[in-house]
Amino acid sequence: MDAAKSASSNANWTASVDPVTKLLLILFFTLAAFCAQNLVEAGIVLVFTLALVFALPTKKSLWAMTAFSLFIIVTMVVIQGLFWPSNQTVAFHLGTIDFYQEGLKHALLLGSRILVIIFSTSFFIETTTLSENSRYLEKSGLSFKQVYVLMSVCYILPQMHRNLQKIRFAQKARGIQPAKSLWSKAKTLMPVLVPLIVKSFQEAMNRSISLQLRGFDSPVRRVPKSDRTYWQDRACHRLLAALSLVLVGVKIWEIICK
Amino acid sequence: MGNHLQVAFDQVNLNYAGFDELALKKLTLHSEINKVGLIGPSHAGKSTLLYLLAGVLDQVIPTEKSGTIALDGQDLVNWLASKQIGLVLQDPASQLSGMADTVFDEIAFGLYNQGLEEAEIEKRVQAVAQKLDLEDFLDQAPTALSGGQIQRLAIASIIALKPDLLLLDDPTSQMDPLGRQHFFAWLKESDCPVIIASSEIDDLAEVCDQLWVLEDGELQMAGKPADIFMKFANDQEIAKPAAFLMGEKMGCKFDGHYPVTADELMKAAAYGNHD
Amino acid sequence: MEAKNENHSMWKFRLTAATMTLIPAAVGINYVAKAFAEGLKLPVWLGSLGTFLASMLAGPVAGAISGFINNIIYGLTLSPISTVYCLTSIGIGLAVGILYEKGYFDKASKVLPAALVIALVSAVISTPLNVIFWGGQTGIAWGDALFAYMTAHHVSIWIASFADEFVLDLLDKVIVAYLAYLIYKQMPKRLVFFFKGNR
Amino acid sequence: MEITIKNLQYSYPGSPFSLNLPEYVFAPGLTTLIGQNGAGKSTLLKAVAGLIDFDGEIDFDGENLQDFLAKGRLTKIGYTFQDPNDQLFNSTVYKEVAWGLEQLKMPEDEVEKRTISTLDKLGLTEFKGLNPYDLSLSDKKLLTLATVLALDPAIYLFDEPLMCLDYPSRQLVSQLFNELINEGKTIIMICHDMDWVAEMGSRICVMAGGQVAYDGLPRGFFENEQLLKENGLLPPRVYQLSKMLNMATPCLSLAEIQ
Repeated sequence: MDAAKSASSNANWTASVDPVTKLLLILFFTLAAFCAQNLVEAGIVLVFTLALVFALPTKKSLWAMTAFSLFIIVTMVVIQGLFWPSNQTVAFHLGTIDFYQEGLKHALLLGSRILVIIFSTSFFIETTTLSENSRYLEKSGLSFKQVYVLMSVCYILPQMHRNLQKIRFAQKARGIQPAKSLWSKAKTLMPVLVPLIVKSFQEAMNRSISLQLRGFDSPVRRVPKSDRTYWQDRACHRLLAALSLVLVGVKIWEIICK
Repeated sequence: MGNHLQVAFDQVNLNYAGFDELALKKLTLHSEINKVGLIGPSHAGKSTLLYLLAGVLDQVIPTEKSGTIALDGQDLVNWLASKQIGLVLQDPASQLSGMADTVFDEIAFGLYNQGLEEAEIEKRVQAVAQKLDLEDFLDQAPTALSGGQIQRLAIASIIALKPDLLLLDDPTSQMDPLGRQHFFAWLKESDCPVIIASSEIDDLAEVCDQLWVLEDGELQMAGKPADIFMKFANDQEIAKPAAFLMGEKMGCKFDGHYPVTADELMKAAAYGNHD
Repeated sequence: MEAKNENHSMWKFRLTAATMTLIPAAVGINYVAKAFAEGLKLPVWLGSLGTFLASMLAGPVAGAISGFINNIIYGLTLSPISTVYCLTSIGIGLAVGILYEKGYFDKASKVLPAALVIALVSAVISTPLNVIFWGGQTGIAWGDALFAYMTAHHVSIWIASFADEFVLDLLDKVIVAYLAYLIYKQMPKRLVFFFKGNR
Repeated sequence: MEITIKNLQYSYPGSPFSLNLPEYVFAPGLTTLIGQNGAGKSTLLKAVAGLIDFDGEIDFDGENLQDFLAKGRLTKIGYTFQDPNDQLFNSTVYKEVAWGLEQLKMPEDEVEKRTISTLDKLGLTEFKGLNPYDLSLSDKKLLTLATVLALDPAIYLFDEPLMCLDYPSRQLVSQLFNELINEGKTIIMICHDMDWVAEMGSRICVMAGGQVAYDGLPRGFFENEQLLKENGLLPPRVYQLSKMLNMATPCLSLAEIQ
């Protein structure tokens, strides 16, 4: 969900896939990655998600997320490669340290699962907007209250970050300045968090009052029409849900007969 | 909404849950509501009175209440059930719905809840935006507006509902002088019954036909601005409009009292009796 | 407050207009407190401060929902992997709510044992997730160093991963618990009654 | 204390607005910054308080800003913000005022004496033991003023000190300001209440687009209709009324009327 304004750039097919299908895609690919037992199967699932990523109009959030998890995958490869309990056959030596085949394979399998999750999630992040999601969720049956509880945090976050900046200025003017030492940093926690949290809850109370007076839960509420049309959204939901169930069955079967 | 709303408070006592001192004490008042100004020092109970009439107290904010309140002869709760109330809070930023992408959505939010048709919503939003000169902000995100503009947006989104009673809690505190002048000019023309709490005493004197003076939760007096200011002429707690203070200093009256509005001052200075 | 014994009242939860705006505010506090702690480079996340306060104000279910939504939205906007830890956040929300009802947040001396229990709950739920996803690591450098050291000495992955997670959780939850305790004490009375009054 | 500004430059990243003040001197006494939203008033105040790092120089009686604040800011500059909720974080009204004094490692009895006298001066003594957040907005505003007055700094910076004050508190603040001016303090404040500016009658600095549009006494500005319209401001109420009465020289405030 990038910024609130609708991303008009995604004129290609990704725009005609509805948000719920994209969420189910994440579920489906994650389950598929977990059913993969060896690197070949995992590779196939990874290729599918890579195809999704290549269809993305913009890739800005993708690199940040991938970079962070690549760092973790590398440490995993090192630790699993060296210390995984069921290591037997040595793959190669690095000076006096020897890496084992089973550990490396296990680490790569885990790593591929993480990348699958990241790619499929970024497909959702890059091609949906906040308003499209909230309107679609309400249109497909959720009550305004439920959509509000899920989505409104994204709308109020900018205001909360602004409050944080204003409070930090105000406290800096009162001489609260985080120096290098840990203790001086810890001392700035309360002077900033107390005003910030009290203000956040105060705003939440006012919002609750004003929403009630504007009839947010009135039975005659009409959902604002959204100008987006989606390709067979109901059918996609049923298909993906069914496939996900099948995969869950496969995974349970694997665990039982292992 | 042409005829004026009648309100009847009888021995209303009220305190917030967890606080033992009374926020409203033995409030008794039978009056007509056309354009009422609420004045008095802070902590006087002005906001409490507005929240009470808006139906927020008890149902939303836990309070203990006694005494009766009637609007147009109906008990407050029944009246509210069949009517649309409009309340603008003191802090504009937290008045926004928290789920609107554009200023247009924010104003239209209440209208969608009333189940109106798309065309009717479009018409009303444009009309209200024009009244509070927000037309060229309609497709901007609400969070991009300044404090004064958000206050106008909050007012616009309440007026769009065509309320049967409009309650305003210090609605112009963050507006610049021109914005405030524009708002009070609109308020003077509006035909909806209004109760407005504000510290802009000059504008209240121009717009309101009645003032209620509250202090420490007690109604000191309710009446026409001229009578109020004459009674509290040397009470340091109550602000007086500039026209009144000038009339007093220049010693010219207008039919028995110091002038309250600009044109009363003009008439008083022109041929009024200089005492 | 209702009598302590009919504890079904603690679990009674309705999505009212008050909890509807409280939960997003709590999730927002999780976000902003986490950003603030990262800005100060403190060795703690503070990412569950909002969940703590939601549980204290509106009960365990509200806290659990705040925690759940926090990770889902965080996962669908910033870091997809943290979606999974919504299970941990649900556990934290429930634990804080129950401990608060039992009076563990009434006195400063009781906050420490409460924080230990919450850290334990968080570590117990996170460990299987860490093993499934990260092969037992947590992604935090000095925690993982401990994990590597222990696995090198043939300690079982589960124990090593639990130790890795618990060491991090302990510090974070103790600090967050005391912050929540102090901040809750300073909340304006009218605010507390507004959110509590509806329960 | 005289504050001299030499080619002060500052602009927010990513916004067209930029503050530039080639030369300006704040003399002891009251100077009021007037102007529309976004004219640069708050930015200038933050620069003088050393809260933002700007280009150019600001000297305090010859000493540059860094050295001036080097030995601690609390006894040098007192700053209050528009929203009192951004500054309050202690558990009681008494502690809120005493907190600043304690940072100065002042002896206990001195802290108590000063705190009590400041609370008395602002009529807040009866709220001594209360939680600051349970006060009314007007009293919270007076409390932020108290936290600054107790420290008795050389320079006072106020951002909209009158906003949300009720009438009695406004009278109290006017009286306090006059006392501070008589003590020879240097006060810079932001205000959009033209009646109060006319009453105080001291120097005003009208800002527009990050530059000084007018600098001098209020009469020169309020009589210049062109400048007023450009800055979207209105003259004080008394001035409007006395012009309506087509007085020879229209009065600015009540004091001038015979």
